[in-house]
Amino acid sequence: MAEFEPKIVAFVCNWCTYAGADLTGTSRIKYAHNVRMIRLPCTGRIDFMLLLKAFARGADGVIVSGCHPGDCHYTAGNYHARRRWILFRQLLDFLGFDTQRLHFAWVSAAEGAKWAETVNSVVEEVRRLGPFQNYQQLARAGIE
Amino acid sequence: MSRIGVFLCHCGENIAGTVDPGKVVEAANRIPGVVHSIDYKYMCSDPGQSLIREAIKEKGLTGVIVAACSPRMHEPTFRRVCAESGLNAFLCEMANVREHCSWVHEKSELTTAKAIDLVRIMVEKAKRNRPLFPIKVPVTKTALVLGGGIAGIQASLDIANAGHKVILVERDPSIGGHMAQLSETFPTLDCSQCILTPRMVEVAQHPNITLHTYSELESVDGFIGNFKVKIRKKARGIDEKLCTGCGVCAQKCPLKKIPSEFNAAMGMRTAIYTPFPQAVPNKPVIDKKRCTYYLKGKCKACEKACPAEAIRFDQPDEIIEVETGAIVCTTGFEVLSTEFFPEYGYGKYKDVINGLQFERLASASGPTLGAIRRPSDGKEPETVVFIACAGSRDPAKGIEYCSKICCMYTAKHAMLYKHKVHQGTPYVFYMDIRAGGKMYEEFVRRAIEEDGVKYIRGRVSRIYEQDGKLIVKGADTLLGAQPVEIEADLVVLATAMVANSGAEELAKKIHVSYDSYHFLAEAHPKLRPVETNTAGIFLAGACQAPRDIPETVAQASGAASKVAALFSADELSREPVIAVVHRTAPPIFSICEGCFMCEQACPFQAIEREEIKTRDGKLIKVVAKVNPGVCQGCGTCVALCRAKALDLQGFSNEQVYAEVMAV
Amino acid sequence: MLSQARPGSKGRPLADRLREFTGESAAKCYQCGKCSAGCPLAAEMDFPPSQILRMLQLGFPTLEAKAIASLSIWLCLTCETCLARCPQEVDLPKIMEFLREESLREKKFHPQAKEIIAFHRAFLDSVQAAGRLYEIGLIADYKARSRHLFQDVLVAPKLFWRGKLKLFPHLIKDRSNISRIFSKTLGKKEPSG
Amino acid sequence: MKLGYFPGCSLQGSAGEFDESLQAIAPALGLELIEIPDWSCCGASAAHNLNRLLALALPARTLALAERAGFREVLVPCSACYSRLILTRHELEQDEGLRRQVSEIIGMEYQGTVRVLNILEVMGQIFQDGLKGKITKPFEHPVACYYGCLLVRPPKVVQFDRPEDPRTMDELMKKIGAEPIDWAFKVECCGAGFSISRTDLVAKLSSKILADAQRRGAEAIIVACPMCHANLDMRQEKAEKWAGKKYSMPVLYLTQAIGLALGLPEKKLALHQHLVPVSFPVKAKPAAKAKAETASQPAGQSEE
Ligand SMILES: Cc1cc2nc3c(=O)[nH]c(=O)nc-3n(C[C@H](O)[C@H](O)[C@H](O)COP(=O)(O)OP(=O)(O)OC[C@H]3O[C@@H](n4cnc5c(N)ncnc54)[C@H](O)[C@@H]3O)c2cc1C
Ligand SMILES: Cc1cc2nc3c(=O)[nH]c(=O)nc-3n(C[C@H](O)[C@H](O)[C@H](O)COP(=O)(O)OP(=O)(O)OC[C@H]3O[C@@H](n4cnc5c(N)ncnc54)[C@H](O)[C@@H]3O)c2cc1C
Ligand code: SF4
Ligand code: SF4
Ligand code: SF4
Ligand code: SF4
Ligand code: SF4
Ligand code: SF4
Ligand code: SF4
Ligand code: SF4
Repeated sequence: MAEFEPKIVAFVCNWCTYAGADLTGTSRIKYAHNVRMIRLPCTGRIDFMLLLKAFARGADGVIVSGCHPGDCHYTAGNYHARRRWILFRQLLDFLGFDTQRLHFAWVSAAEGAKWAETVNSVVEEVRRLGPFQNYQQLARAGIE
Repeated sequence: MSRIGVFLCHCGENIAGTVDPGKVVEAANRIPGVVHSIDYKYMCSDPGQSLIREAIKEKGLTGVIVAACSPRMHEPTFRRVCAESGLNAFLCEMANVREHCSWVHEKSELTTAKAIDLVRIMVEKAKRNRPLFPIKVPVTKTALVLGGGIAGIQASLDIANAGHKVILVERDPSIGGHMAQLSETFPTLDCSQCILTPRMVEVAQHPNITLHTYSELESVDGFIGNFKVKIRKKARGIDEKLCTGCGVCAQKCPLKKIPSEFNAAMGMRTAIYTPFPQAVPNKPVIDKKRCTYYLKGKCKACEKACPAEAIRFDQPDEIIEVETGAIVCTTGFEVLSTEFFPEYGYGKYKDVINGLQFERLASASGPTLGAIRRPSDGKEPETVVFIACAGSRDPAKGIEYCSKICCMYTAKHAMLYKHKVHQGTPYVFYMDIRAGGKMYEEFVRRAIEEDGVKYIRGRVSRIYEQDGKLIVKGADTLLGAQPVEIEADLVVLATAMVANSGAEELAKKIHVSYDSYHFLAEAHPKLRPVETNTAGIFLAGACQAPRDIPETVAQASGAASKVAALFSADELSREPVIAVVHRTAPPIFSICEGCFMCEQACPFQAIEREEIKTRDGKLIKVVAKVNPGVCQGCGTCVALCRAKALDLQGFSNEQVYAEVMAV
Repeated sequence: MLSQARPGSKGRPLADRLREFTGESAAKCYQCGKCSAGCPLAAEMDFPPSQILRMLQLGFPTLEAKAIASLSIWLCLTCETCLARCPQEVDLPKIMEFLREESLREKKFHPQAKEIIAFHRAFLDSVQAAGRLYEIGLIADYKARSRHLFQDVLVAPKLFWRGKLKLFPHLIKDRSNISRIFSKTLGKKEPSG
Repeated sequence: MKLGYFPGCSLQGSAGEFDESLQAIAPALGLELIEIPDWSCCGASAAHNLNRLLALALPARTLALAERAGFREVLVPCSACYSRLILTRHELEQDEGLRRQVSEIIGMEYQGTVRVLNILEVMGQIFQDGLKGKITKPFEHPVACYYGCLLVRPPKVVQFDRPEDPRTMDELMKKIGAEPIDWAFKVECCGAGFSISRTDLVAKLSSKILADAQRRGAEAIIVACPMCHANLDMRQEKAEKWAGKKYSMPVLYLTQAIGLALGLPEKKLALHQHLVPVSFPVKAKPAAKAKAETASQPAGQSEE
């Protein structure tokens, strides 16, 4: 059997992480190809359902990445995101969901290498965890 | 039905070297809704752009995907191309197959597969794109400047000279702020009033500037370009139109022992008073908390004496309403109360004074006409001890930060003292000398080398009085922290600069944030230093952090140029990436539940409340409404709204979910 | 010359242990000298209080040894003046206390501290035995330890005749509790200094 | 007022007059003091010089005994004991682990329910309720109120009065007819626990205090601590020798001054136990009055 190739969805903010990932490109730093990025204005734009949806659609892992605290382009957007994030993790934990599949990172527009490291480590981690198989359950729970 | 065109760029070998273009084009063609798919060597080149133009016209495209570099690079280019061909610019999207794919992966099947995924994701989004149009907001070309210190004066003059109207509101009876109180200013030692008063007069006479002194801000409503402002003009107790500023009233007022605020209590004033001779406007006010008539119902000596019959004891406060397009806040600072340092005996010993008091002592227009005399007995002090960081860099009792200017003004004070009292000895107790600025270090060295100021590195522990001398107990940390005792005639504390005591309320009134020290907060500490996170509201000067005059003036001019840029067009045009609240026909009107979670979450106060009423005025419900002039499009509200009544144009739920579905 | 080298067996920097045991951080100190400026005994100390702190800041073993062997730590009166005025609220009295314990543990105290230590030991011995201080016993014991036999010979009789010194110790009832406290803290009785 | 009482070792020995005078004035002031059963030495000033845990355990034992005996408030007249007790209370409140460790050492659960009061706090409260009619012989002397180190420091722990220029004792003295002078050494250290081991240092420090009090016209120094008393009274002779001048400055416990004002006999207040005789010059009052006047707030520096 071919090695399991996890599918990772990344929700990133336009100003920091998207730009940081651009820098990874311009610096020609290589990383695992398993990630698909979705550009949003700010991590503050992300709600729970969006993340659940990604899992329901077969993602094995999700990365949420935005600006460092205090650097948010919208001054407080990523702060809200972080607060929601904590609640969300607790909720997932409560549901018995493996929160290791969710990764939150701060990657600034200048941290091209960090983006590559982040992706690689998440891919490794999820590869170790194996495919996410409970998505049907999520789908049944009405996420789909 | 969508008709999407996909245009894959090779970027020379940059993309095509890793991703197989043929396979991508082929796969794209199979995506439902895609009616056209081609690749080309350089999409952003003229021939490349023509390919897009032609396809839009010939195939009747309803959406365009350019699979190429980062949108941060060429999105504007391709959106313009679409707009030129009659396709709304916001129907064009880019799939980033270069920075996020070809450049970061090796050539392989998987890389090509990823490129195809990226294209598909954007196709799914683009299918749901709607035409959007830049938002236009009208602009009232009048600026409100709050606070008439040097920052407010400079900003007002710059805006007024750019041809716009300015309303300058000052809380005190005169403009001038702290700079009017200073004697001479570092690092050039030019006389503060000599350089300031001409500008104060210019403000008073400028045809574009309306000055309201002795006035305060009541409220601010509205948004960028369209603020509605209420100002309370406090009753001066005189008719300004009749008053000639002759000053007879003050001469006649029997209450002559009121500590003068302007002279930092080093001199006295009367109950009806003009704060200083060069005041602008040069019209007195009556101090109602002290005037005998207001307190006890008799006196009126001033009324009897006034040749112009200008006194009006029964004058009421006046509320003025104005409309402005921008607000510049320049409300300055205060010096920290020295009560926090009982060990220095400020308030107990007359000859322990603060820096502002020393300025008044050294000022030619001050109570001693510039002679350095100590307050207790008027003697010329033979030994003066200056204590730096009095309150600054002291988390225990004062503030944590460095006040930034006191090192410089302490060097100045020691120098001025030495220039006036040649045989005197000035000592400075300091922790570090912070003199970063043009000619600043040189200035401090001059104090040390030429004027013989004795700098002792150490903090003073205690001051007490003994036989008419102030015993200053310090230590010299450069001599192994040996205790040092100096018998001084006068001690000057370089008190910390802190935010105005009312800064918090003011910030709330004008909807800007403040930091943990209550200084008003800029939008970005490095790149947007004069803007706030409320569009149309700007900051300058010491209301934001401790600042000296050069920095204050530079910032004030910066804020003024921001205002001038805002006023350069009749309308503001903004990207339409903003939130909107769901609206529908009656009887539902909107699925918004009126919980106003969004209002709390929005970092820009862009959410307003709208009352929906029946024709006869009965309230049906209150729903959220996004102010398009203020919203910055972060989407935080959208994520929070449980009713899903909010959506973000350009990144709508439908679009983003479609992207996720396509992954 | 100072060196940062820390010979293998020397363990961790003193400042780290200070932080662990007392929660106080030497790094907080500005070296502004306000403590030294107000300390009643700074002039008598071999190193004024701020200098003692400085010796902990760098983590150089030679400096740490100097702090431990200083007279300053024994001269500190715990008057709390420094703490009350320190801009960083560095708890110097507590740090001095820590260093004194270190000094005793390593048996590296300053020769001039002998009398002071002798007094403290005599004091505690008296408390250990009776549960309360027995002043005549204390003075006698202290004199024996410090060999300052004639100090105070003029004052003590005056005190005695004025009824200020009591001939017999007050004993508390639960003396076993006291000796338990001593054995759990000071460990077994310290060898006489 | 009914309070738990921790006299401490000094008050049972060399500072007996503090205890005696306090006990003597207590009935007149409606103060009932009940000794904490089987209290032990607080360890001041030796324990914290040698062992930190011991320095916490000794006061904690006494506090735990007070808890057991059901006291909510304990009066600790000696400032040194007061300081040890309140610091221990503070530290154990801050650090739960330490509290448990110390409870284990003393073999009793220390909970931290007892408030620790100093003598000025208690007298201040009593005087607030009024003493009208009880002052039969006003103590009409210019006095220097000496607080020493430990009543006001560290401010965040003791939270009592103004740390650099306290007033409680001055107010008390005014109420018994005395004129507290404004002087510079209210809270300077006198040498504390060095009264026996480093008399040389004590002489120096005390001398400065005595000199300032004398210079500003005080006829007595009022103290609230046995160590202060020892250093200023017992070591006054040595201080005089060091400074090369005579002070002859009586040093009274505030309870003694209050006792005199209440008209109690000197014998009951144990004034005879002092080394410096308690006697006052007959005149010299008007001058002192003028001095006290100048100490008031200077005009022109406050807003008013
Ligand atoms: C002792 C001392 C010496 C100094 N010496 C020098 C020097 O030599 N060289 C130098 O470069 N700098 C010096 N400075 C610094 C200088 O004073 C400041 O940089 C400068 O005054 C800042 O100007 P500003 O307009 O921002 O604030 P301010 O001068 O404080 O002016 C603020 C104005 O706003 C008004 N205001 C406040 N709140 C409101 C409100 N709510 N509504 C309406 N109006 C309001 C105030 O009344 C005031 O008029 C010195 C400062 C001090 C304290
Ligand atoms: C090591 C270091 C670290 C720093 N770290 C920080 C920091 O952490 N935070 C911070 O706020 N600041 C930092 N700075 C300061 C910061 O770099 C400067 O404040 C900032 O770069 C100044 O911008 P500038 O545009 O004025 O000048 P520059 O950045 O020097 O730009 C001037 C430009 O003009 C061009 N130029 C020069 N002469 C001509 C000519 N005759 N014709 C045409 N073009 C010309 C130059 O090529 C250059 O592109 C740091 C500086 C250094 C040296
Ligand atoms: S607000 Fe922040 S997290 Fe959001 S986009 Fe910006 S920069 Fe990124
Ligand atoms: S006397 Fe009358 S005219 Fe003259 S300054 Fe006073 S109010 Fe104005
Ligand atoms: S009425 Fe008031 S302001 Fe006028 S003279 Fe009398 S006290 Fe002064
Ligand atoms: S500017 Fe100088 S005096 Fe002022 S706080 Fe900073 S270091 Fe201290
Ligand atoms: S969060 Fe949603 S439902 Fe609540 S007020 Fe805002 S738009 Fe309406
Ligand atoms: S998108 Fe952001 S700025 Fe706009 S209303 Fe929502 S939260 Fe406020
Ligand atoms: S006063 Fe505090 S900060 Fe200053 S040197 Fe002493 S311990 Fe350090
Ligand atoms: S506590 Fe010790 S170091 Fe601090 S001032 Fe007092 S004697 Fe000096």
